[in-house]
Amino acid sequence: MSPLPGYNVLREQDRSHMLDKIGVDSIDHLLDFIPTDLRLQNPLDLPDPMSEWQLTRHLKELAAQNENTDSHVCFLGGSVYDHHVPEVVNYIASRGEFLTAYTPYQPEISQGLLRVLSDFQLVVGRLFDIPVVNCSVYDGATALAESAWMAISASSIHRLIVSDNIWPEHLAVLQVYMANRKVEIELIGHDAHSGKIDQADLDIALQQPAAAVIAQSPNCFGIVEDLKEVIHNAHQHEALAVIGCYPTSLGIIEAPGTHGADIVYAEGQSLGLSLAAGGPTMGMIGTRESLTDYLPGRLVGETKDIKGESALALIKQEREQHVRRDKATSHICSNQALMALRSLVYLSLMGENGLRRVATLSAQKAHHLCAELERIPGISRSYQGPFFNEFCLDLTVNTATLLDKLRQQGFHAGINCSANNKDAQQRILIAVTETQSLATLDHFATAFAQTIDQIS
Amino acid sequence: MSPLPGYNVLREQDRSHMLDKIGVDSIDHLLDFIPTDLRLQNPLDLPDPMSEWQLTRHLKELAAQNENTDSHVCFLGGSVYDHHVPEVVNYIASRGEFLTAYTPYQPEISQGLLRVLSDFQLVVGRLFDIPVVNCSVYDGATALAESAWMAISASSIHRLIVSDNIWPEHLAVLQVYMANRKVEIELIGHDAHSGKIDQADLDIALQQPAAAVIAQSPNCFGIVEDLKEVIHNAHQHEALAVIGCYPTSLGIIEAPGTHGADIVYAEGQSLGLSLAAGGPTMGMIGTRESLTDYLPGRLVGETKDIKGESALALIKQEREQHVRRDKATSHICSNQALMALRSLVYLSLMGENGLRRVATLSAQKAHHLCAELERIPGISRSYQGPFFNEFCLDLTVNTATLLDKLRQQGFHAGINCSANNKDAQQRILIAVTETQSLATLDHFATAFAQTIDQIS
Amino acid sequence: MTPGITLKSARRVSVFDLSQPGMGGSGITDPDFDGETLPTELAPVATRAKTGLPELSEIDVVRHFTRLSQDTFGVDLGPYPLGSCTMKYNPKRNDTLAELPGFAHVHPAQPADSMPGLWTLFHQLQNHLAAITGMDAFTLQPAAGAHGELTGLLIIRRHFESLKQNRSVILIPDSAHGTNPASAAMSGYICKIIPTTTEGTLDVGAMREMLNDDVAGLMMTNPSTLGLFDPNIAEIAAALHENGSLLYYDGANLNALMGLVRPGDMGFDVIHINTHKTLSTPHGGGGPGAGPCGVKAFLEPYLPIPVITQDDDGEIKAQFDRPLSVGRMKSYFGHVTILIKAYCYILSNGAEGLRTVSENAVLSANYIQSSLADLLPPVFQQRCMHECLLSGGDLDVDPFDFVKRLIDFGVHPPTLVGAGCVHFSDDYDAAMLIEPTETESLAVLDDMIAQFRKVAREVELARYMIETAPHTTDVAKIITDEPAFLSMLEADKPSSAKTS
Amino acid sequence: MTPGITLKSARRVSVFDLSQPGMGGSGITDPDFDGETLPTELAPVATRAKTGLPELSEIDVVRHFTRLSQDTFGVDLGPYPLGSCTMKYNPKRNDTLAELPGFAHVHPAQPADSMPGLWTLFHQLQNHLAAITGMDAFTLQPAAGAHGELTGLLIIRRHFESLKQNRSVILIPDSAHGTNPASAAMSGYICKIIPTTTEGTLDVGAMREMLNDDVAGLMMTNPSTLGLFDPNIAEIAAALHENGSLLYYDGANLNALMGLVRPGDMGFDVIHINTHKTLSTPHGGGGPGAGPCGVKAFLEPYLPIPVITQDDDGEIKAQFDRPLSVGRMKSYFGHVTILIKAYCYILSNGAEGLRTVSENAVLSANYIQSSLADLLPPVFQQRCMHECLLSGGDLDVDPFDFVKRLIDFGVHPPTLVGAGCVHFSDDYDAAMLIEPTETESLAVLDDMIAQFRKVAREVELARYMIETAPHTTDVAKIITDEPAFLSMLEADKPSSAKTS
Ligand SMILES: Cc1ncc(COP(=O)(O)O)c(C=O)c1O
Ligand SMILES: Cc1ncc(COP(=O)(O)O)c(C=O)c1O
Repeated sequence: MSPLPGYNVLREQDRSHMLDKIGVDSIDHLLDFIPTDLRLQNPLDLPDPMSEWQLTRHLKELAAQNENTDSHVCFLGGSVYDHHVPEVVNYIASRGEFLTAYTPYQPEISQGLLRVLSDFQLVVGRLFDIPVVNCSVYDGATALAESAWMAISASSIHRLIVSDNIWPEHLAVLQVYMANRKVEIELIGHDAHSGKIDQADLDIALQQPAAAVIAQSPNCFGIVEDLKEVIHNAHQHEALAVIGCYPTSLGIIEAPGTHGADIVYAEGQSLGLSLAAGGPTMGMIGTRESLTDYLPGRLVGETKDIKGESALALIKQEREQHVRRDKATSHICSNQALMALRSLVYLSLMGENGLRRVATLSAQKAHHLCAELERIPGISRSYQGPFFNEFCLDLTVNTATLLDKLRQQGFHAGINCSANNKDAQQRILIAVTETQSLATLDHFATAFAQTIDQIS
Repeated sequence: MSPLPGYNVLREQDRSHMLDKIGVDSIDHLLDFIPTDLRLQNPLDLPDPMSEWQLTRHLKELAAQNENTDSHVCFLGGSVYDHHVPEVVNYIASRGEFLTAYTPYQPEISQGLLRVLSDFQLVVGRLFDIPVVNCSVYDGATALAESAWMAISASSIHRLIVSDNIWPEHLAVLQVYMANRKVEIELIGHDAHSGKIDQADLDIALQQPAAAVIAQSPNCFGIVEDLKEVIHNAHQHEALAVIGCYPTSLGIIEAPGTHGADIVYAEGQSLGLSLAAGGPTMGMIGTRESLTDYLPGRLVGETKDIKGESALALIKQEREQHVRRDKATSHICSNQALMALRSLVYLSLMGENGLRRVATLSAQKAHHLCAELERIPGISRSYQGPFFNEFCLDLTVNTATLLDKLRQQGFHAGINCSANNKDAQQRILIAVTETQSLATLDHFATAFAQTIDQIS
Repeated sequence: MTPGITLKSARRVSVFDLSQPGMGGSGITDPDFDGETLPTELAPVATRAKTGLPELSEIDVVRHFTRLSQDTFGVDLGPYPLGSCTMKYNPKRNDTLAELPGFAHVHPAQPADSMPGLWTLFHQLQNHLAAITGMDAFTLQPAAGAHGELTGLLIIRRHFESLKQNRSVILIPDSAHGTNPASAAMSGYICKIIPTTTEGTLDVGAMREMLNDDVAGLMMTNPSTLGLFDPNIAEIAAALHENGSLLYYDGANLNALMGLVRPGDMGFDVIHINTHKTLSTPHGGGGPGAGPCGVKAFLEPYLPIPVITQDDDGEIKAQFDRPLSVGRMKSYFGHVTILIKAYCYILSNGAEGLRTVSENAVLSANYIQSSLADLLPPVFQQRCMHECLLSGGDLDVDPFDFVKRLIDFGVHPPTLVGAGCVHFSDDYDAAMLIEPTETESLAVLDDMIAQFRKVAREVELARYMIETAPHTTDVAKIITDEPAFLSMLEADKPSSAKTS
Repeated sequence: MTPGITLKSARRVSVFDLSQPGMGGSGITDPDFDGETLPTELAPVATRAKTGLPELSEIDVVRHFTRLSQDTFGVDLGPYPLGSCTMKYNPKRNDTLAELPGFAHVHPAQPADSMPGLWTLFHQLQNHLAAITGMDAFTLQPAAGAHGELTGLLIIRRHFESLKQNRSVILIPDSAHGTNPASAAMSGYICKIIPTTTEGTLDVGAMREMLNDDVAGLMMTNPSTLGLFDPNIAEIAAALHENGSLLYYDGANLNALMGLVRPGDMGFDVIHINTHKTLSTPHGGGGPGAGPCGVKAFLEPYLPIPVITQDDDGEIKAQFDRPLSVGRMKSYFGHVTILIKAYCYILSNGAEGLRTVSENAVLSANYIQSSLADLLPPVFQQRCMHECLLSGGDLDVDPFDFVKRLIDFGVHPPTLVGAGCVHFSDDYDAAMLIEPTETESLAVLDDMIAQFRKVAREVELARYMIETAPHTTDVAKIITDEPAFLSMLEADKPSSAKTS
């Protein structure tokens, strides 16, 4: 037998001893109950095993082929942002005890992890201004889909009113999740000037009963919505308000819960998660107490041990698939616990003032850049509503060409949203975080202007 | 006051409260006892403070300027080698409990660390085949200097016989450490054919009383010495044998202790330490029981707690500077504990078979490369003695030019030892570790041949 | 509560208890922006005065979470034989390699051609998964096992839609993991439950009776969550296919099969793999995992977008234009870093290594089963695969209490009914599912067995102490209706002699 | 011993106890080399049959060392007020930045021009250290504080050698750290000890009497290891310099002075800095640290080789050709990764930050001193710098026992005589040196103070219980030779009335 790569620990003598104990003479015989014609005859078609140093070299080679935020200045956003991740977050999340634990089914030896998940719930509750938060779902898109299903289950109405300016990928996932469960999705439009939800459209849609109105702020153009109005409107028509948000922005922008949202969902990547080509990120869901029983996923709460001492444990498992099976609120089992840990550590490090500063700096820098770019002839803001750290520009040049030329100069300049956009032909979405320096922003604005000049 | 970078934790109100308690009205007054004319009038001349993301970018920029083993294939050795460092070593050494502890002066809360240091002593003892090992000194060079002083203290003879083929930097440090303590260093030569110690020279030197004979194997040409003979010779003349070694080579080469060495010292970098531009590395010293009281640095041993339970603690502190002051065996206080941890984890992962394999693969690859290179016209082995994983070649072309051209092709091809070398004009020292693939070696040999061709 | 002190109480302390107003958030500065003045345009809508977030210093954060980690049991601390969860060693190297800047700092919206290294890795991984499972095409998008199930079921839906067949039922064995019926429900199917035979396998007769035009498919785990390989799988597959239905494979138990049997060869049409089980990506306290979904060629058109494929000219691309696709299951491409770890795991092991992994997993489970048979007889009198279902019915204590006692001896409890991720029907309510995994050495297995025995002995000892009480009297218990012994009669003699 | 199990016993287990023959060393393979056959030429000398190294699986290694780490107390777990050691928070970011591949994977024998980033960093760090200390030139080579001392003393030696003066004595205050006399001895000097005055400062009169042609220099720590700033430093420096001697500064206590006072301005000629104290590089369980050594311009020629300097044309280089240099103190350039962390620390703080660090360090120590004054009066009736020396002489228990009890309340004991790194003369044998550092918040300081008081109260309570015994009788202790109280006489009345 060839040397094993470090984690197969049964030696030949161990295997013999174990076979003896079992009472068979070979592994082959041990597996007698598997019909021969099902047994694989040839070795798997896989490359030769690699030593740790070969593997390391191979992965480094693959990694080195990818442009990244070290090689290119990143102005890409669209639900996932290049915010700074404090090293403490990486450090804590790499501690083996956290990394190699499973879901805390055995609370007696998982109090540390349970405390983390419980505090995550509490801290996110404050951020969203909503009392009940679960331990995470897969990502922002599935958080939306799960939130929508909560509203449908609670209302028994199979109709959703959805703003057309939520993230396109979120909408796509929502559609997939709902289609097979016979849920009607009615899209409402946005105001071509402000970029915000078209309230008239919403009014019309609300004439029919709906489980929920779904909106997102800042929306997919980066514009802060008038949530209060939207939520009020929904409630007037007995629809729940399901609101998507960008957690970082909540450092300065009123929480959806404060405006009365019934369900708040978010993509949590901006809270101390690396970009990681988009995954794993984290879906977050919070809600009112009365909707708790509709929540998907894990919930942690306080209980007592047999001595009467307070202890933490998973609670309300009767909602979950391992108990309720096909009647469960969701199928989710593995979730994003480690990401919840990361964001808890992140939010603990930032705190009241830190998150406010991150949000403010991001906004300041975005607005500075936007102002600089708006000065370039042929460039205009797509929408006039107030934006947080992300904004759409309409261009007179070919977006793809522009992005490509800027990429050659070391910039991932923005997301090309020319294709699936009905308001304008050439459009770019630019996001700025706290990590870009004034010099970089100004350098980029200059490069942008020059490149436009070259290609127009 | 400007926001602080995360580790100054006294808020303005805290400072006021504390000043109140102390009974002064300002920090300035608190420091009244410092004469005014000594007080600094201006702020320190330092750059503006950086946020974590600015700092990260700055350091990444600096790091990116350095060629390294990811950018260049590394055939450099000379006491520090590009052996593979298993990720488990990095992981364990980054655990905060180990990283942020001090010397285990409080054994009750340091049993984990004490176990590590104790096991390091035991494991290295096996590797060196010598009973007593200390908890490390700064590096291989200072290990040599400290070992030499042990021999001098034990013998009260202020004369050392030192082979001229130990690492030049080690010799340089030895000279500095000994010069001021009135120790005579007699260098003995090496055999121009084999590269080994000139035994005749040694015989002559041994006619005068000496505290020790100091030799290193593999020596600075990579050649394995006839240690048995050297040590026997030293003992015949009542000199101690102080032997330097390359720990990795001990996976296949007899330990100095087995040959009767009295003191074994080594540069421990090859045991799971990164290159790190040469520091921190680790000095290792082991010795016979009778010389224990002359050892520098920390020693860990078993003791009993007040309940009679076995426990670990620092022992024999009466040798050390904090007790014995100017009569101490050494001034060392901070040592290389974290590196000792790394090497213990490394040796535990490798074990009997692993270290043998690392040593064998390194040797196989070095011998393969050497054979390939020897085929190139104008290239010859400098010495005929058996080498481990490092060998000297004499060239007919200018070494600096050759190295430079190979560097442009992505190779750090070897150490240029043309300057301080009396046996040949153009010489290169090449080291090969287990991490180089056959393809790389052959590719290098071809590049080498072509480059020689070009420049000769 | 004060920060910093009292070592053991971290679990009692929330981050709010550690909060001190004005602390934290430091270092968030930029020389060129004040970080305070809101942009004029934004100011009217950025009116939040307080978030109520806790305020901690960096050192308090580090200390608190370091301590909480010490109060959490993971595979890195000891054996974790939690049945069905495959808690094996997660190689540290893989964690680090997944965090290389060229992976961790890639924005998913970057131009496709700016990340060829990732495309190559995805494509290779898809191929390797196909090789391991005998499937034809893979999507790496699903976020976890359950998400893979949903993806697979939606693919099945699309398949029948494109055949214009209206099938509304998914058959599920009663032993199935809870995610199976839940995912079926989420994809709009009605679940019908197939009973398990007394041999522990799927009741093929019952299944045949349930087959009709309305059955879209059957979801199965093989080996099942009872730890048994279902030898009738070929027959089952044939029956399903004959009925025009499809066979779904829940790959959570694939750890038993690598290099030995392939789901594709058993007749499965759609499958998912739990990389965090079989391919050793760490579970992270409950996630994230990844649940790649594989299909036979005829289902390939339905894979979710984007599909990573290789062009005829060799270029690897993310295809979005797939008219038959089920659509998008989540944002972007999947759990990239988790997938990288799975890729590393496969490359480290190679074909022979993976086969050894599965062999050893099966060997270890059978070893445990054989070694504990007297104490905890197997629920089904058969050899098991990578996990064994043992009956605690003969124990004198509640199995729930029994396994909790194992904690005191450093062993994570196995899976019980209602205490973990697996569903057992009421018939096995005293059963425990033990999955030792292949990364525990024989010494650890033997020690684990010894701990089970130690707990059992405690029960015996307690019973013995009761049954042999009193212990503090001069003579021991006397049972008067016992027949008299000769020795007792003889013993009478001297004393009677004395009194005479 | 079995691997893997029994959580709490890791400390009892050596790696040899966990060894299982044939385990470990796995994954060390290469497809193109067998890893077994020795090269022909080498075979005759590579005859070692066995090393006796332990054989562990990877998982056992991870578990064992994870557990051992949990059995080790570090700053990451709680306050560590170990006087003179400056156990402050070590920012995690710095650890990671020092491990960037462009630092960690650089071979020191690479061509000089292949590592310009490192040269820049070294050069900047030298400048920053010079700015902080008021010295003119630095070497980063020394491996730790003691090594910096040796370097500095050898520079002093070279200085006098080049002046052709033969001076053989180094003066050292009795309170000096043990490394000072030890380093002096290692550099061939004779140590003469200067007493400390009752005010805790250097006895200047005694020193003056010791000054003569033979005195090469004086080594001093200011603030001293008694935590006090010596206000006579200017006078001391003048006296030394007048005598043609040099003044050496042991910078282990520089944490008190940044931005406030500079050793260079106090008149010191040679200094070292313990980066692992002042500049917050983690102590690693006892090292590695770094001990950069700084000198005034006239001593610059003697710095060890290589010297990192900037050419006239702006290029930064490692100079080796320095004929007056003391030579080489260790291999290569110093403890590079440790130095990088120090550099990061300086850049994170800036001038104002570093000043705040020192202010807060002093403030915290004085706060502790004031708050504990009734219990543990300061040995010297003065304000202290960054650490306070308190007397445990009034305690009813041995201070050694007293501080051990702090462990039970989560506080690392302060430094005591003979239990730590600092030397105290016999006069202070009941003293404890407390260095809270500036990274403990007021809440932690208050809690720490509370723990000291709690222990003291335990002693008081025990004494009270003894002094007021018996406690189980119907009446309490009666002291017969006490004067009779009025109330007692009155109490007599009714009873006497009754009997009458
Ligand atoms: C048999 C089986 N199927 C499905 C799942 C669900 O997988 P995941 O947790 O990744 O969603 C599990 C998880 O425990 C399982 O054991
Ligand atoms: C005052 C003083 N000087 C010198 C040293 C020695 O420093 P190092 O341990 O870095 O050699 C110390 C260390 O504790 C110290 O406190």
